[in-house]
Amino acid sequence: MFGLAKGLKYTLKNMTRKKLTYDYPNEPLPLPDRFRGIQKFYPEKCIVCNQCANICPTDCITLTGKKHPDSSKRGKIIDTYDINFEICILCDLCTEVCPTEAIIMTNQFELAEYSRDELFKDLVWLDENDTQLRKENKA
Amino acid sequence: MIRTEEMLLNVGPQHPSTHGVFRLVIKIDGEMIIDAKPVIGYLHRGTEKIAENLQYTQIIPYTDRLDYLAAMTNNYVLCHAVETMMELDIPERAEYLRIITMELGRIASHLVWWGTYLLDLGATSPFLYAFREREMIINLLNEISGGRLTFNYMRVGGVKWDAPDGWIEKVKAFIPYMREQLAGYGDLVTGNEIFLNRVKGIGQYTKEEAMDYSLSGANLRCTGLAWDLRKSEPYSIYDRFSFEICTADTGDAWGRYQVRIQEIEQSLRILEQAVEQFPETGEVMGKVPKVIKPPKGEAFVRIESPRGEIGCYIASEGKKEPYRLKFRRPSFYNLQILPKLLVGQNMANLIAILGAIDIVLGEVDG
Amino acid sequence: MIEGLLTSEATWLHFFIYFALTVLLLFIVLGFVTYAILAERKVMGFMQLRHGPNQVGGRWGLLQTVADVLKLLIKEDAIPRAADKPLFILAPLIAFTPAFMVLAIIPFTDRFQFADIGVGLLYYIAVSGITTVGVVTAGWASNNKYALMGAMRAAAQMISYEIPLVMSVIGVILLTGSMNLNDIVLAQENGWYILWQPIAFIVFFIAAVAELNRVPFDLAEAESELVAGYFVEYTGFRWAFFMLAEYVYMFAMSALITVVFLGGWLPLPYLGFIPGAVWFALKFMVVIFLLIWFRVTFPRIRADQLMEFGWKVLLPVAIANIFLTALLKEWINLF
Amino acid sequence: MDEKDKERLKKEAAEKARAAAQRKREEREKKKEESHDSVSEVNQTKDDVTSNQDLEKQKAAAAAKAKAAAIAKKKAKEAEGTETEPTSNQDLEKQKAAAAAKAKAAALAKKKAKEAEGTETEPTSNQDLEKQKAAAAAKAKAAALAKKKAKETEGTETDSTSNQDLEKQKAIAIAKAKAAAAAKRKAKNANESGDSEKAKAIAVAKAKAATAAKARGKTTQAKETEEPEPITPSPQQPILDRYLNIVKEHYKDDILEDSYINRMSKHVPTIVVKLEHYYSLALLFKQHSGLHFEFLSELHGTDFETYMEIYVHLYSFKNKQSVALKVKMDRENPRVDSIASIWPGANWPECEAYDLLGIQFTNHPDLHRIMLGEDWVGHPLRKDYEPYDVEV
Repeated sequence: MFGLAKGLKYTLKNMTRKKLTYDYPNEPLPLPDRFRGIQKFYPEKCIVCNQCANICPTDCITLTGKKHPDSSKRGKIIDTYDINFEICILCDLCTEVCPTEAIIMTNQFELAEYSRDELFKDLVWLDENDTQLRKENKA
Repeated sequence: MIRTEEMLLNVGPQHPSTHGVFRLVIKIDGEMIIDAKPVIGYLHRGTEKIAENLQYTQIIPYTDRLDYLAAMTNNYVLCHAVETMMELDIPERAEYLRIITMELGRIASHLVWWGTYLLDLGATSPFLYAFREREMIINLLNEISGGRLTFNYMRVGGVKWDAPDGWIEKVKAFIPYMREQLAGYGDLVTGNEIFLNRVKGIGQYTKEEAMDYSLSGANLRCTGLAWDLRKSEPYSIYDRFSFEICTADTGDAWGRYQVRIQEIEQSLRILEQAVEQFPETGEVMGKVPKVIKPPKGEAFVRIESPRGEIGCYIASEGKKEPYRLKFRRPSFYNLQILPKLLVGQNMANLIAILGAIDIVLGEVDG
Repeated sequence: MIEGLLTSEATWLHFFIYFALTVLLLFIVLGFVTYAILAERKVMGFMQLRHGPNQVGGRWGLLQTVADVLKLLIKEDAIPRAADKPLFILAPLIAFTPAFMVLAIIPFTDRFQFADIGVGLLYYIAVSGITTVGVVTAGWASNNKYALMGAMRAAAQMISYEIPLVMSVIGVILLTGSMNLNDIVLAQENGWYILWQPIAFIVFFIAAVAELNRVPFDLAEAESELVAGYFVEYTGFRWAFFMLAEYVYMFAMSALITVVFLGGWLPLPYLGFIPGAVWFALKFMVVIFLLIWFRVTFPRIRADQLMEFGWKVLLPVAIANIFLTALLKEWINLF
Repeated sequence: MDEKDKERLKKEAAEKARAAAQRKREEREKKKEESHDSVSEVNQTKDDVTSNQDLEKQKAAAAAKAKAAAIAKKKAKEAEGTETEPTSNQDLEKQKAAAAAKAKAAALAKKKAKEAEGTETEPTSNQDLEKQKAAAAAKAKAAALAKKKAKETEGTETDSTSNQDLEKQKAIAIAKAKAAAAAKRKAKNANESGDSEKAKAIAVAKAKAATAAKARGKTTQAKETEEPEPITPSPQQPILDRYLNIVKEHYKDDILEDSYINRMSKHVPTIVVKLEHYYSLALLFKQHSGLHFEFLSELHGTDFETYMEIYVHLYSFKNKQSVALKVKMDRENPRVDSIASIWPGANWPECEAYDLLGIQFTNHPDLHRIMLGEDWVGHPLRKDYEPYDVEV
């Protein structure tokens, strides 16, 4: 009986404690800078080196490059860049290998869509996803 | 004599207390279990097959998803296996960060177990209290690794990130707080007579049986065998910390409960020492070749995860990808004893026994 | 006043007045159920460091249960193909009706009571037992093994705990000399029975919690073992009926405890200026809070332990209490 | 070009469900090769990528591609071969498997014969083209395997390589080169007869792979012959010796295939036992007081392409020692005694090995497909596993 009473006391004590829940949809969750959210892509920084697509464990990144329009310059520029968020596991490896930090993580994590097709994000979408960017990409 | 009829009952795969998609086909006479047959594989994702086509760095995110309650130890066991093969040196600071994150993960994992076990036994509140503390740990780990559950934090040769400013202080502040809460847990549950009646003498086995069935972790230690790889075969820098192997001698669910609660305390002790000794400066990534290619050969390493002995076997051909990768998944081995324990028990004990084994289905199914 | 209607001339007018009053009570009870559920969720939330419902109906979630009930009413009514259909439909009614019937005899205040019958206490216990039939019917008709097991558990539990429940109030009946609830309340003017009959109160309270199928005795619907027990196959408004029955019983049982042990509408000394209804409500709420508090704190007891506890502990204690009370009464009478 | 490429890819995808990653890589690689500005340019803009690395990657990709193509082709052909037989849809898979096995066996036999001869029979008739191709592929593979084996023995034998070994390797290298040449020639033939691009790619890749392999073989050979590694005896050596003594006491004849210290795996004493003595040795390991391995830490199987292997990691709480027990078995019909009666903890791991690798455990209490279910076709962890249904 004594143990039961102690338990009752513990729960009663907790009744007046500060509540710990987040008011989530109304207020954004406090997330650290390193949080791995949906990627932001900078097309102008990309040098089409393919490293992100190669390192991706789930092969969710597809990209194509094209010749630099300014024929005096060498190298390629990005033509299409798609991430399939049906299979992306947000593991952060693509941003880790990117030599120019053309792709970085954001704190944006809300990915729910009504159709799976909408989870296929293209270059434009990824470029416009520019809120809550990660400030420091490499430790 | 009343004529009774046996019936076959499917517990799971969608059942509130099977902790995932675990199915148990039991034959019951009234509420008494005559026979039990576990059916697993609903969460089999073929990690080992996938890994054969991936580079070592790419496998790390997959390990996060095995034992998703203690992803840090999974991260570590893979890195440890590769590092053992390549004989890499890990920088001091990285080792400490690994220990700290792993022990935090261990506490978080035990907290989830504690909460859900009590939930299985019908008490709703402990779950939420446990998650209050776990949330703090998750936030700490989120801050350092950028993930709340799937950390993808460790790398072959070190860790991905250094600790952010003030992080160590936060860990330091967390330790006394957690101690205080543990005392509260004791008040709420450990002395509760109803709870004690539910767990004492339930799912009992002897030391010999535990060894025979390849049980590990708290499931083995609850029989009185002091076996903890952190102490018995020290890896990383565990030999620098003083802590005890928690044991109980009852071999029942109550013993397992005690062992896990004590382990939280011991983990706090390790954390305390680790943050005290934490080197001021230093690298977090060792000298590692750009492309990780362990030499040809094979290696099997095992470390102590919250659920028991997690092992990693790598057969390498000297390529970027492992030829064969195999995880010794403690939950998978621990679950084997379940049918034996269930025979002759009733439905209510089924939950108490299954819960006490502490399985994570992501790990069981691999 | 209401009592008078029962014995008055059987006219349509009287019938309608009585009917209207009954409907009033029904709405009071429904209102109670609505807010009891809310209160339970809120209190549980607070004790578990949460807020509880706070979205529908302002900060306090005042319309949350209403919304829930509306949702339940418009949900699809699914009956399993293999179910025993007539019984499946009938079961919620069997479970639900007695819950309302027992409310008739509870004296909320000295005037607000529907039927002042001589064997009020007995009536309560007898009628409430019928609910078990509904529960067993539901479990059987669902054609689901979990439901069947839940129903059997409920039946066993109900039988086991009915006995200590009755035995424990015998002490009170001995002291009062009546089974009429009004008499029992009036007999507590010089001290509530919780003081005179503490053992009986404890036994009665434990047995009452078990009768209500609430934590730590919620085996019949043990969520973590039997998924949802006997109503696992029920959806929509049929399920709502079971829920309603459960909470109406909670209402009735708390009221009964208030009446039998806490002095009903009687005020504390020197506080007689506060109306009886308020007193009743206050005591009633304390009991409800206690039930919720238990639910937050305790784990579930195991089926065999429940039986053991009922037969080996509660029953002997209750019987011993009867003897003790009898001795006490004789001893008092001597002087 | 792109379009053509893609079309080809599509065709390939239809006939085989091969890892998409490889295909993608291949495609990229192709493109890179074709476009004038290639790797070097990328290198200019970023110093992270070394050309060496890229080259390697390319090579690997090419090799993988070639292998995939070869397999697919072989399969298609086999399917063709079996088409003449009366097939019902439901039996198809079984037949395919059987045909594959048959073809493999044939290839093996042929390869063996060739190896023994040390010479090469020239492809004679054009109509036999397919068979030849398969043979060539098999030959190349066999050569690689042989090399691997040679290396293995080399690795395990702590004493330096003998002259004989050297010679063998050289012979292998020669054979390999020849095989590559043959493949190329054949590819040309194929070119003329129709499917041009693929065959060329295969040939090129194979040749490349062969040369690379040769080079690698040479270097390792050189290394091993030049500097015999300074061996400090492992701290675990006495323990292994003790194990071996105990084993010797109990068995008259040599029941061990091999025993060594696996330095890479924290110096664990490793014992490779002959298949027929596996169970009795396991029993001895558990019951002998000097060994007393009462804890089975791990059991799993591996497909090493030439053989199957079971790896058992045992631990003794009493003696605080561990041992790795290995047993090798025939790949085509892997069958081994179950040790679940010795360590009940081996029950599920054995089921897992059966499920994922198809290893039969005799006397197992309840051998079932624990992960994938009884209706799954194939054993995924086998290296030649092809998914039954094409990935969506």
